[in-house]
Amino acid sequence: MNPTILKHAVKTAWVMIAFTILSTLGLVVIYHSTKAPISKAEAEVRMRLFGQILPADLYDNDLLQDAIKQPAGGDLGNRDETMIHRARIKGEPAAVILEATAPDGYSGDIKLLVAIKSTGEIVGVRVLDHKETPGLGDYIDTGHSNWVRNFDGQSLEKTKDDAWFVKKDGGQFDFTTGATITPRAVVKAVHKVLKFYQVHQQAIFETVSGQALAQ
Amino acid sequence: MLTAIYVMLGLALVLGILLGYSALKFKVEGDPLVARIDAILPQTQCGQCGFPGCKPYATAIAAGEADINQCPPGGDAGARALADLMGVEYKPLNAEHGIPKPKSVALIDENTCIGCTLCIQACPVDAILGAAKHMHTIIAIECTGCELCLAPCPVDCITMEPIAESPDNWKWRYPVFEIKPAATNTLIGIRH
Amino acid sequence: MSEINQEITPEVAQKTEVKAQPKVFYSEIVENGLWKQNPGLVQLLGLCPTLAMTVSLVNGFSLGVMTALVMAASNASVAPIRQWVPTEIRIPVFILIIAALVTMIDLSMHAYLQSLHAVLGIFIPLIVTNCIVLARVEAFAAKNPVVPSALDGFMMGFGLALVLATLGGVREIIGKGTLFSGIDLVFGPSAKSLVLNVIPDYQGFLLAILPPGAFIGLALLIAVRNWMAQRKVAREAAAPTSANLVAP
Amino acid sequence: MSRSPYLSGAPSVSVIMVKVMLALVPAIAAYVWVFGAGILVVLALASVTALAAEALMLKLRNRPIKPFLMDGSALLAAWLLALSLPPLAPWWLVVVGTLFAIVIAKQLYGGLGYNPFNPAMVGYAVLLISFPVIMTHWPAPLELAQANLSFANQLQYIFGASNGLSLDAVSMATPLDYLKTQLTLHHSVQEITSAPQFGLLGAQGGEWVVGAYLLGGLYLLQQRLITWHLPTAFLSVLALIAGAFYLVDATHFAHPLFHLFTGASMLGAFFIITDPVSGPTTPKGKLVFAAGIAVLTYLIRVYGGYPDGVAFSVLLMNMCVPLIDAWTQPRVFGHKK
Amino acid sequence: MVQNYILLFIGAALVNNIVLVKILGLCPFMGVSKKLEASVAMAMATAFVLTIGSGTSYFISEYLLGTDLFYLRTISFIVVIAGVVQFTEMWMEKNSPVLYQVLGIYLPLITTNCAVLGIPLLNVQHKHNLFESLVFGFGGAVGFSLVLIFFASMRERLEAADVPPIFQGAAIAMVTGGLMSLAFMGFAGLVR
Amino acid sequence: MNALVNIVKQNLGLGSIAVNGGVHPPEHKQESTTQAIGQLPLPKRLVLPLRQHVGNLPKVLVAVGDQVLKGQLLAEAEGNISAAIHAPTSGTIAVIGDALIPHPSGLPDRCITITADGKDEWIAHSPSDWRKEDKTTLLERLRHSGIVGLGGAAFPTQVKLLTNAKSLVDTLVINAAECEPYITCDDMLMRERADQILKGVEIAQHLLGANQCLIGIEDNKPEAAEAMRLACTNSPLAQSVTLKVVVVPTQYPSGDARQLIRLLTGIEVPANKRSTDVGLQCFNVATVLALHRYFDFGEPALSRIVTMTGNVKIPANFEVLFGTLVTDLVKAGGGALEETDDYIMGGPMMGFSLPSADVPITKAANCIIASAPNLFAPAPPAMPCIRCARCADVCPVSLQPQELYWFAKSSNLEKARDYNLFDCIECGCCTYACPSNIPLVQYYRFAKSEIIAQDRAKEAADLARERNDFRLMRIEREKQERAEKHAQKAAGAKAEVANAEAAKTDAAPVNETPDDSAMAAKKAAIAAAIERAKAQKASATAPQNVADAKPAVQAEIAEIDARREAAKQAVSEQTLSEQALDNIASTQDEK
Ligand SMILES: Cc1cc2nc3c(=O)[nH]c(=O)nc-3n(C[C@H](O)[C@H](O)[C@H](O)COP(=O)(O)O)c2cc1C
Ligand SMILES: Cc1cc2nc3c(=O)[nH]c(=O)nc-3n(C[C@H](O)[C@H](O)[C@H](O)COP(=O)(O)O)c2cc1C
Ligand SMILES: Cc1cc2nc3c(=O)[nH]c(=O)nc-3n(C[C@H](O)[C@H](O)[C@H](O)COP(=O)(O)O)c2cc1C
Ligand SMILES: Cc1cc2nc3c(=O)[nH]c(=O)nc-3n(C[C@H](O)[C@H](O)[C@H](O)CO)c2cc1C
Ligand code: SF4
Ligand code: SF4
Ligand code: SF4
Ligand code: SF4
Ligand code: FES
Repeated sequence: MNPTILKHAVKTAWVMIAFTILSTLGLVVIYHSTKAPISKAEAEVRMRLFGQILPADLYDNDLLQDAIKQPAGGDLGNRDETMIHRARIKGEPAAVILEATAPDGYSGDIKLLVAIKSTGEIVGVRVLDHKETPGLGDYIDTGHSNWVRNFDGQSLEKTKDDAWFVKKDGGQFDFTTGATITPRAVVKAVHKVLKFYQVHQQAIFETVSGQALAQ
Repeated sequence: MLTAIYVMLGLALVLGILLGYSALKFKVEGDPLVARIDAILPQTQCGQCGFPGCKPYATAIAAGEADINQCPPGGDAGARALADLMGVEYKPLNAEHGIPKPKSVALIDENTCIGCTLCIQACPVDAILGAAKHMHTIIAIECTGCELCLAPCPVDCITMEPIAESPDNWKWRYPVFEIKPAATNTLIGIRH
Repeated sequence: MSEINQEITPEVAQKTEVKAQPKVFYSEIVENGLWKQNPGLVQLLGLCPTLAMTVSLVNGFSLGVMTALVMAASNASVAPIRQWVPTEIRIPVFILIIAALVTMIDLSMHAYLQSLHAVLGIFIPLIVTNCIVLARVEAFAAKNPVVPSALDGFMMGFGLALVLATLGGVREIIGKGTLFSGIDLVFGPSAKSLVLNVIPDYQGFLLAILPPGAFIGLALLIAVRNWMAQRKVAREAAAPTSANLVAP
Repeated sequence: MSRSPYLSGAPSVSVIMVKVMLALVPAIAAYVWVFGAGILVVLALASVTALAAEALMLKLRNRPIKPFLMDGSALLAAWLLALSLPPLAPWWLVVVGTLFAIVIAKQLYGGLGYNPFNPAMVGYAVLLISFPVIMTHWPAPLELAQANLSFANQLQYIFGASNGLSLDAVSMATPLDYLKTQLTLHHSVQEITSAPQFGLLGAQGGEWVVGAYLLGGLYLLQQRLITWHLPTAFLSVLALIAGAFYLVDATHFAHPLFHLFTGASMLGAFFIITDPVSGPTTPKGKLVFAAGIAVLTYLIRVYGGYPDGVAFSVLLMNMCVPLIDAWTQPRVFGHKK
Repeated sequence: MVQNYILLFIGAALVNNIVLVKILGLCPFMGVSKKLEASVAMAMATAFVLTIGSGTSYFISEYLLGTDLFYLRTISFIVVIAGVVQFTEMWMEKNSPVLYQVLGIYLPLITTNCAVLGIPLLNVQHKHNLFESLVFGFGGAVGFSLVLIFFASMRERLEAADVPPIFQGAAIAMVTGGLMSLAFMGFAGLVR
Repeated sequence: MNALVNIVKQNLGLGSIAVNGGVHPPEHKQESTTQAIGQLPLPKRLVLPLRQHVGNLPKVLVAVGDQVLKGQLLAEAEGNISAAIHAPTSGTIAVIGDALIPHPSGLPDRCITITADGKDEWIAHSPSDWRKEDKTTLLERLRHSGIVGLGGAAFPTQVKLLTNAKSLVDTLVINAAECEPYITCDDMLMRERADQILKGVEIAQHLLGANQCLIGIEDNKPEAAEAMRLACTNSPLAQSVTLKVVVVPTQYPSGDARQLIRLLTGIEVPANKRSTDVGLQCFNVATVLALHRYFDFGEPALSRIVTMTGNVKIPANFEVLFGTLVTDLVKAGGGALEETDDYIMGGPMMGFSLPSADVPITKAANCIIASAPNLFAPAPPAMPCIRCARCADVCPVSLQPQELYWFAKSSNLEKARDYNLFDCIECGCCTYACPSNIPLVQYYRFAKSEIIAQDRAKEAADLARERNDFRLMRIEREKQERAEKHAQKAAGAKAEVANAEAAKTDAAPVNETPDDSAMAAKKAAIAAAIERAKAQKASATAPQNVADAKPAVQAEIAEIDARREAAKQAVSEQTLSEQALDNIASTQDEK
């Protein structure tokens, strides 16, 4: 190699290195100083979300800690690993919060967060993420309507399997004309979650925190 | 912490060496851009752009030292072509460098010419013929109309004659049959 | 694009040297950023956030302000080191600095403005490639001292933020009939009462908040700016300015 | 100044446009017959809006108003848009759509002759993505309607006084839409098409309208206002693809004739994709353009989110027109290929 | 399996078109679309960088950064992309002056194209594996190229249109972009 | 039913019997075919523009005041492509100078004006026995005939008859299509003088050596076709070669040479080639008739048949002497009717408005139409192009007129050229078919002449660049040479300094540098200076930079030199006499 070329390359590299060290250092410092606040903020967000569907009087434990893993796939239809949080009062099972995915929304997956009392009664349902048509299918979102609150208090006992449909299909759930596919998907998914809970209730509360749910 | 720095350092090192090496390895001499700019310039060689000829102006444009709107003989079309080539926004001609004029050729009054050869030395394209102390003549088809020969002539015998229109060089006009608006200012039809 | 920068910079840069009075110069920077060379309306740089993040006024303005901060910071950090950087790694180094700054801001937002951070999402890291940031660094900070550079960065960013806010506001009103929705993400849930229902009982005009609406909305804003600029030119041409009258 | 040729032997632009409108008359008559006279109100509303918008824009743009209003293109665009809307569209829907078509898609580009996108289809697409529910629910043909609507009722409906008539009561999903949603519920095409809104070939009642479009289209061909390339290529390619899918799996894919006789296929084939301004000009280009629209239409109908894809396909292919034109230049006399 | 990749590709190229639906990479979309030739060149260069960038950043994020150093993602991606662009530029100047002439001024712009960083980031977000990253990157690149070329060809035709003065240039281009995006809405739902 | 079949056929592009595309405007031919070809009274004044044909202007051989006889050569062909001009009648040359000519520019140009003496006295006729004479001699003679194409293009016929080994002409096409509306001069010529035309065909066939002669006539001229058929059967040519009258469908512009060739032979002449390259040559009927008159009777091109039609009392055809003013022709047509506002030379599709009725009939003038608003309504204002492609459908050359228009309109000339603008034959079909009334052809004419002008400017710029580069190089070289000489001299000087130092002369230093004081150096410097001065003088007196001048320029230089020589002589004579005076004075002083 030509020595001047080499020299030039080395010099350029040095400058590059200097700036890299400088900016990386800055980054590292900021990262470490924000690390704690970030996880705190995330926990807060999570808890605020839980707070929406699970009244504070239903638990006295640390929901974020008392959680087990639900591997991807499985009956809940989630495409990624999710957590199942367990609410206990004085150590006794009180409720559970789990994520589920409705795969057949009008334009893709609808992600749900469902809180179920240990009795099998739904405390609350929230849509975490969806791609439904704005202004049409998005009434499942609390930002647009209170439709999801229809599920509050529902259970497999209260509503028989053949009523877990939208009214149009002969079930008991409301829908908005012109957007039936979305609620259909959500109803189906919530129904599925209840069934899941029915089956796995015991396992859910007995699995050690941080472990995967045995199915 | 340290891993972060190592990782970034590694990346930077590789890139720095690669780029530094290729900067020299792929060094390109000369600038083909100049030739392309020069091809657009009208070659009048009049120097109105502030450079001693078209090529120097082209070099200056390529180097980013001159603007694209300094050549009056090139006119608006020239400025547009340059803007296109350079990928910059078009600008109207800078009047400081003069305004476009109809193309003319120089004519020597053969009776007044004293044969001083000064105009020969001034002509950038050697369009003037003649020997010392003898009448000089301009070859019309080679004259670019740069007017550089006017100033040196001690007896002011050179005039610029606009090229007249004849059936030979006549051009068809742009047709103007289209519906044309009355020019007034309105909200979105504003003209300036 | 960069062609525009090539155009502007030499002039502005020259003025730094020629004009001693900083006052004129600073006001020029401000005017350039906010109006004459407004990134969103004139230079057409930083278009992605302009179009993508303007479904509401709050979204648009927040991202705009973030961008302005990054721009001020990056211009300020590049200006003092400009002569140290060899040309062939100029862009990588500048990008490096910008990227570090952006990530820092990203992390800080994540820590302290979690909900807004979630909304602005991928567009925060993308400030790195927001063309206007690098464009100003290259065109201005690489040739000017620190203080004007920082001001230029901020003013350009702020000009962009204003466009983002306007476009966001317009799209929000037409699309949803509200204004300031999402303001609680910035100022906490208590600010929710600030949300205005501009048109009650509005069905919503979806187009406005979908991508086509963003394009057309920006087109209209650009046209309005053109109209104002042209009207100004026409007026000035029609009436002699006082400067003309005073000057001999 | 010379101006040869001194002769002219062409119908003027306005004559062309008027003849195209004439060709639409049978379809309008069929519409009234099938859906009631409400469509006439929609047509009138669209026409007035279009003319007013056109005049206003011409004035703002400082262009002569009369010759451009008289050319009839705005009126024709308005008619075509109106005919694509549900016959009982609320008034504001018609106005918004027409404004988009005339102001944004046409006048901002310089008016007649300069718009790269089909104005009527821009208006339609804007409405479809903004108000999908209204746009995909058509009134049932009179013979099927639960609530028999008088003309007065229709007027009331259009102008917003819905008197408790819900969308559900007066309308039903269009066959294409119905087919699509029912298919997602795992019904077979045969089950679905036995629903009352399906007729012999396409939609119950709508078939008459489609037939009338075909008639008008033939008139256009006979008058040499359009060439055979576009409609033929569009209809045949659509039928071919639909036929191929149908042959593979008849329970999930509708019969090709169903595709030709529902939605905007026929209107599109003769009146929409033939818009000269936003379409290609070379014969080969026309074939490519029409085939492209057919493919995209089928894709969107069968796999996409919207029930019908003609409008979007037209707009998508409009984007390709400059390139299509450039790449399909005919061989010039005396030149090799 | 193959079907998944095809859908991923179509999704990236058409349904979620990077420019018209995802709204990334708009500055080059607006800036380099005045001339068809330039836009074709730009499209090719961007496609190259996008695809390479997707692949490299996959390796970086998977093998260099892992989960601990995720905060270095942006900075390392962009530095590598900037390096690749700069290298491409120098290489091209040396080895293909013609291409460089056409592309020269646009190449550095690729670095500041949001799409170039956006696609690797989306890859990470969607947890794509190497091959998926490449397909997604290439699909995005094709989508970008397609719309850029269509847009440029339309803009060339618009040059002679009688556009109202205040809409001339950027504004009407924006309207056109909007209508193109409107057309692309038609693909919605094609791939979930 | 038939109509339907036709529509289907045309829509499918199956109508290959006619030209591609094309139009069929109302013919208006019958008006001027009711009368036999008339004769005009001898005009008093004849104006002969030098620019009557394609190519170089001829060189004028006469001067004002000269008496000329009918048929006398007034201007001779100059250069390869050019045509001679003869006196159409006997008389006096009155003026040689600028006058209005029939040209679309409406600009005046060089003309020879003859005042007729009324005697119409011929020079001696010199017919030739063309069957016997050598072809080269015949062609050389043809150069002085003044015959140019009478079909409209006015291309010197002699050039078209030149054959060489590379382009053997197998087929001679006689253009009798006369496709433009209103024009009937060829029609009448064929009806009345078919035999003479056939004699001309014989000559053309002989000169070209063609094996086949095809005469193409549109089917709207049955009488002419019949007359030609009869003449063909009578012609001796029918024995030796294929001689056929082919009737083609009436469809404008079937008369365009390339279109007609395709119609008659199916051969498409490649765009970048001449028809002779593929073994074909095409002549108008009147052109071959002129050949017959020239060779068999010795009559050069003095007149032609012109259709006088339109808004005149008696539309008819006349045999008109070149140079006759249009006003005289109009008078012969019974005078213009009211509302006549314009005169068109040529047909309504390709003709142009005359700047005045006082312009002469030239060799290209096949028709004069008195125009009035009721005949040719003023074009309504153009609407924007709606891209209906009707223009493309009718374009005989399969161009895309709407694209060409778009490019021409936005002055995107490069693109227009790419889209084959220069293949446009300016037939006007597109404009005729355009519903938006866009003057398309005018845009193309504008674009073409703009491109041509640009090309010329580019050439001039290239020349200027070359000359400027050359000059800079020369200056550089001179500077270098000077520097070299300097260096040499300095080196020499140094050596001598060394010598001189030993010698230690006491010469004072003259230069600034004290040690550079050698006498020898000074001498050398002086010598060099003298040398330089000499060289300069030499280069100044000899004409500069003539080495690379073109022949034309050389000639110009020679001319200038001659003038200058004369001037110099005058001066030197003066100086001589002064010297003489001085001498006398000095001798006187001595005394
Ligand atoms: C563009 C478009 C978007 C739509 N989005 C949704 C949606 O997000 N959710 C939904 O349930 N239906 C949506 N639909 C409506 C469905 O196509 C279908 O018409 C409806 O769900 C069936 O409802 P119905 O049985 O009440 O007619 C959409 C329709 C269109 C044309
Ligand atoms: C510049 C020029 C050069 C030509 N040279 C020849 C030639 O060498 N031989 C020939 O037979 N015709 C020559 N032609 C004549 C053309 O081929 C053609 O026959 C003539 O222009 C008349 O045809 P038109 O009226 O269709 O244009 C030439 C024409 C032009 C314009
Ligand atoms: C559009 C067009 C129409 C023409 N029509 C005729 C015609 O009808 N008769 C004719 O003799 N020449 C016509 N010409 C001229 C021929 O192309 C060609 O120049 C001529 O036949 C050559 O013969 P000449 O050299 O004897 O004139 C036409 C040319 C053009 C471009
Ligand atoms: C055969 C034919 C079809 C047309 N189709 C349409 C159409 O689909 N949409 C439309 O807006 N205008 C249509 N027009 C009218 C006109 O061309 C259109 O408004 C222009 O795009 C306006 O510049 C049509 C005109 C003709 C002659
Ligand atoms: S101003 Fe004169 S010298 Fe300068 S570029 Fe133009 S023509 Fe050449
Ligand atoms: S003759 Fe005079 S005007 Fe002409 S080029 Fe030479 S110097 Fe210029
Ligand atoms: S004038 Fe030219 S473009 Fe028009 S039809 Fe004739 S050949 Fe074609
Ligand atoms: S005929 Fe006229 S309106 Fe039609 S495409 Fe041609 S130029 Fe345009
Ligand atoms: S801001 Fe996205 S490319 Fe410029």
